[in-house]
Amino acid sequence: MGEQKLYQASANWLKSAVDALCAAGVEVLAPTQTDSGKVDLARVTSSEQVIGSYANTAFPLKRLFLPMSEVLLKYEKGENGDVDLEPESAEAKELVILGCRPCDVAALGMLDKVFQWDYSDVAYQQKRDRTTVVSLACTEPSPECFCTSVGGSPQGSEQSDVLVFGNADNTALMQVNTAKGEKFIERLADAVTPAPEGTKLPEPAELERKFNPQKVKGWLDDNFESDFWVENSLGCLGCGTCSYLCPTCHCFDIVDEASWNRGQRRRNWDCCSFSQFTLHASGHNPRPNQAARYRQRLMHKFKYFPERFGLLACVGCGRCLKNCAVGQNLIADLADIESR
Amino acid sequence: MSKEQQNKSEKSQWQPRIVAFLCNWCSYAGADLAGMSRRGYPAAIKVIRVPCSGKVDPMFVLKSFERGADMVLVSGCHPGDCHYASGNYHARRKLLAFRELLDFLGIDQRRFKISWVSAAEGAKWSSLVKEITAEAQALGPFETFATMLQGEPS
Amino acid sequence: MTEKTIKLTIDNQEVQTEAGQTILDVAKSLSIEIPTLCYHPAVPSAGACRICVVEITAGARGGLVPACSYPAQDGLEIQTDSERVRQSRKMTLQLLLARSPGAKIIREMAEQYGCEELPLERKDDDCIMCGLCVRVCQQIIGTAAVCFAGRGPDREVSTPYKLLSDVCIGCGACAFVCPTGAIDPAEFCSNPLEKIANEFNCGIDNRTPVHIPFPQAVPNKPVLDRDNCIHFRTGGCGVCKETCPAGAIDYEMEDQVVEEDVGAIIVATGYKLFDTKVFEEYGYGKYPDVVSSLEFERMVSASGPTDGQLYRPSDGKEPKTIVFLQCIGSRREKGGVPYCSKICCMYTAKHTILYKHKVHDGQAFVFYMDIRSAGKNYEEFVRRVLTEKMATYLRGRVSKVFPRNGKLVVRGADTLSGGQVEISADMVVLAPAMQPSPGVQELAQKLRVGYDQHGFLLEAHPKLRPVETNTAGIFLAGACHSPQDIPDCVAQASAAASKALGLVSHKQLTREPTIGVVNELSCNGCFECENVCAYKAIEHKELRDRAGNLTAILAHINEGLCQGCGACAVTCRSKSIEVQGYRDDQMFAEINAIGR
Amino acid sequence: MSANGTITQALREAAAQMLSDKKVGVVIGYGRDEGQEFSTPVFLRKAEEVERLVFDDLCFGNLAVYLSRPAIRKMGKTGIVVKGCDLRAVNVLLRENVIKREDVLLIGVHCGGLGEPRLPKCLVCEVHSPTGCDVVVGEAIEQPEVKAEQRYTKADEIEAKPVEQRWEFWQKQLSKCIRCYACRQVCPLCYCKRCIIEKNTPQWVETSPHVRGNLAWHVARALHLTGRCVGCGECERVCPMDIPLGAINQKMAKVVDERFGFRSGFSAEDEAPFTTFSTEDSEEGIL
Repeated sequence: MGEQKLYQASANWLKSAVDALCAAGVEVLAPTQTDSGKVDLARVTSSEQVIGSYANTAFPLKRLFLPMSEVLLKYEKGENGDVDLEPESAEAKELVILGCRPCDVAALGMLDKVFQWDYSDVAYQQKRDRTTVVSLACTEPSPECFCTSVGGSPQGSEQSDVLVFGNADNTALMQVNTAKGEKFIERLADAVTPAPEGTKLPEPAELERKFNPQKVKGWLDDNFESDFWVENSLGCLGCGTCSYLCPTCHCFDIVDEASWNRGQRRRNWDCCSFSQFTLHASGHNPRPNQAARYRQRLMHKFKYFPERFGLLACVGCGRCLKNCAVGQNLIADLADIESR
Repeated sequence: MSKEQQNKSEKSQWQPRIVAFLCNWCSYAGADLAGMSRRGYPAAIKVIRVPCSGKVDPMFVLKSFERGADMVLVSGCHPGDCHYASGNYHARRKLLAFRELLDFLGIDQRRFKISWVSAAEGAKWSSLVKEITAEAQALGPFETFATMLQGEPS
Repeated sequence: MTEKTIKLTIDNQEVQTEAGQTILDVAKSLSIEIPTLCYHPAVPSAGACRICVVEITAGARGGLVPACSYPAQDGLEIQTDSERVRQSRKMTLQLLLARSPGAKIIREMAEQYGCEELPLERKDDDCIMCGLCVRVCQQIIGTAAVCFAGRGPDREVSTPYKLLSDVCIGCGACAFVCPTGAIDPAEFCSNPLEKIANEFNCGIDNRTPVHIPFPQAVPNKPVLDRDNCIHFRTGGCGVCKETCPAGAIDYEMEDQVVEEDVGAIIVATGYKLFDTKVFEEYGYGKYPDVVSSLEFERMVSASGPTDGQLYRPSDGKEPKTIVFLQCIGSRREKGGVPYCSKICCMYTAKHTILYKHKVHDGQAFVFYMDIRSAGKNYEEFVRRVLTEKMATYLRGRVSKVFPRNGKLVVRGADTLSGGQVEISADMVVLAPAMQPSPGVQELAQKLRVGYDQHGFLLEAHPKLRPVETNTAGIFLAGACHSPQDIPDCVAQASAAASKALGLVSHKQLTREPTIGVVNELSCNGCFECENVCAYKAIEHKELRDRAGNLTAILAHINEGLCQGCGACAVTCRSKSIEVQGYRDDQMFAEINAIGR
Repeated sequence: MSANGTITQALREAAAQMLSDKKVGVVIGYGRDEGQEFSTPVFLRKAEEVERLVFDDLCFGNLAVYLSRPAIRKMGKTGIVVKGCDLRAVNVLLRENVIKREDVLLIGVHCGGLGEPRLPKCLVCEVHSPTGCDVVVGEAIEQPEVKAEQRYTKADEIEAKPVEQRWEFWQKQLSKCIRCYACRQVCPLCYCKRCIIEKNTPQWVETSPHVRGNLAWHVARALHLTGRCVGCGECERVCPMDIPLGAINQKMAKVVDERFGFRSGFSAEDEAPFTTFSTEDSEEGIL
């Protein structure tokens, strides 16, 4: 944490931040209440709209950088038969995300690996570049949380421009990690002051480790063919809820939506749980059943991704087990694997 | 020219796009007869021939709206006269239920018409098309569908 | 020569015949006429009336014997018209004349034999007591509903106690055989038969239950009308069977529903006439002398119910003034039909000629809208009627027909002179519109061919396929398609026949390839398609693995049965059925073109 | 012992019996996973496992969804725990030849309703007691009368809005859809080997999760379930985006009820409304 700087923020820091950012024409996203009573990130123009207490947002950050459906380019065939190609220009406006959780922010590191691995994905990178991430350290993890089991922490600062440690009296301690973070602090003006020398970070919230990813990987290395996959996937219905709510899942499909003479190329989310995900044109499907698809999901997160990028593709947010229609429990499954 | 007048003249310039699914044996033949009888009808209607009104999947109707239709018409044989005995009865069930669904979802039912026009009813076809074209003209562009993409989440 | 062969002489003619015949039978074979009254070939003879007496001059005890019952014997010599015979018959007829002076046949016979009226008490009873009715009822019908009752002068043919008979089956055989028409079962039967209107003659006369439907019927054979036949109603009678020399009557024959597999169907269901009763102003159905053109046609037909004699239905007098009204229902949007019935102008012109032919001093008027006489020699025909003044043509409509002083007053407009005209007529003839036969819509729905709002069947294309329908193998001929005259009907029928032959003369049938096809990779086998298929074209196809185990049962479309309507394709949720020629990608390509 | 406790006990006994008698290859029932807000499906292959089986107030799921799953079918004859409402789905599956009656062993449960407060579907449930099952456990429950106007209150509520407001409402709701297809996957009647959404030659429904595509998808889903949906409400329960999907299905159930007097799943012998017709069907609204 050599470069990190600590600041103290007064109780009205949130209001100052929203007001200052909005005044500067910056788009602000913060946790708000949805009409169905959940908490999710949405554009705010006033600090009143921001929800204070929540375990995590319903949706991870992913969709801000890899939207569910994103126009990559548009095309139109002119009268003379020429085709006009128009790459979709990304929104260049500055964006600040206030109050996301460290696990979701950490997931950006995994997405960065994917989208900047052999080729820098322009659409993704533009969004990354314009965004300042101000995360909020967790004080009360939810029962589904297991970031500590996958190398994270309730107050991890990975990928976060500013990490905020909120206090009960609405004052906060802010840990600034990047230049973008510095800019954010500047905008807060009077609401922040540099923390006194020697200010200590609070103790992270306690969160029990529920499995050991190394041990899990060890078993995965040897057990591609195992009854475990069939037995534990019987309940799986093959929907995309777990993937779509996962902060790190990043599979996509590219479709052309065209009418007579014009169209657009879109990048839409896709999901390895879907039965057609690997269906070949020949009719052959290398992952012919849900067991194979369930295995793929686990293998990808805990074996293939770490092997390729040195990172687990799981940040322990627990959304998959919280939202599964049939109560498929990733923690239990991994604990089971570990015990084998 | 006042703005209202301008709007009005723009509106009268504007031609609605009406997609019509016509069964081969009755309505298509009826439209044909209208032509043979030299009965004119507005060119706003774009005819798609199907073997039977019972072949019109409700999704065809929705697809037409997606592709910019301002109104969709499905027309078949009168009940009892279906060339295939019962296709129009099936169509009647499905399409009327479908229309209720559209209405439930907030889509103006007037945008979706169903009619029976027999092969002998060239005159009915001609007057029907005139009537619904006038209605489509009055309803204006189907912006509900045209602008739907604007509500796209980021 | 066998013993049974006998030789006798009648009126000096030698004849050889078989034993067992009566003198009357033999005489008939020689075409010698012997008058009879109480004789009927179907009924055993009784020799009751004594009109058929003949004189035996040799070969047996001489004298007068009844020819109807005296057996022919070897060596007999017989005179059928000797003075003695004539005297006997004359005496008999004089007595009969006194009893039944009203009977036409007796009067005629009496005149023939030069009878004078005897100064006897006149009985004025047509019944000559021959008992033929009693015999036919007892011996042929087996009912014995009537019998002789009383003695002496009180003797009469009667039912027991002269009560209405519930034994009488109302067959009418008594009346049929009665030589004088004296008996009418309606008078004593508790359940008499109604008269059966002769359909072909538009009900102008009556017919028997056994009848030849119309003169040019094919085959030209009698039919038995089961609904009215006494045998089928009561189990009795059977006279026709008894008397048919060819033994052609078989009561056991049943109407049959005949199922045939055919390659082509020609619909030629003809037409019916518009019900002119709806136009009350013309008085059809109210005034008997207002008739339809078809009734008129029968009346003036030489083979019709009046043998070509034209007389007014109301009083049997010859109509001296007749008015023809055209376009009754035709070309009339309100209350009628909008189309022109096409044939009325021509047949009305013909009717005026026929009328003139029958009633030389008669006067005919025609109310018309326009004279439509397009066709070879048609205009010339109408022109002849006009120039030869067969009828007076008045251009205009008739507003009312009403009776006055035993005549019918026809009040109408003459638009050419611009005045109202009133014609005092003896008879009015209406030319009703032509309409498709009743039931043609149901038939069309069964055959799946189209029809218009009037019920005329639709051709596949008005110019290019005028005798074909949209349903392969079904053709149209005649008035089921549109109002047509005979040459048009014949031309269309010939065309339809040629088309049908063209179709069935091929070994293989070529058909549209637009039929449904199942994608077996995605078919769920739910068979909802089967429920919507009107042609039972969905089959169950069993899929098996290499070991022969059943792995799935999927839908399969029988290519021969499928008509390509696509109901299955819409019902299929997994979109596993497509109709060739109307494939989904083709449909979507068309829909996409909207955005052009 | 509570009513549910008695049922749990009886279920375990019945399951143990049929598994040890090898009458079935698998018994599908409900199990308890602490930390879950509902009782999750369990798949029992051996008699020793029956202790995992429970019946409680949280058995929301409709297990009939598993009857068409190849992995389950491979195990042989299937024993399945069904509430009255689940049985309606089984009836549709039977009607549509997805399963054969002899391939399933139905373990019916008398159920007076689930959830605290009761689930909306339980308040208007007309099948508290399943009929035609091979085994039935629990005490028969008095069936309260449900009036026709109670059946479709959710659809009624939305219907009461003016058409423009309905459009706005659905536009907002459907724009949330992320196309995870959980609604489809959890539906016992969405058993297609290839869903219409996956037919891309031509593309029937746009797969992009924009409003237009989402609307098409939910219209297609509603149409495909018309006259079939048994109102189990699973689609709405599992929707991670809280879209009131049940209301759409309810609307279509109301349409077939009012138009054709048809309600799905009460018998396996019914003729589904879209596979038949009556010449007397309404002509209203046809030009």
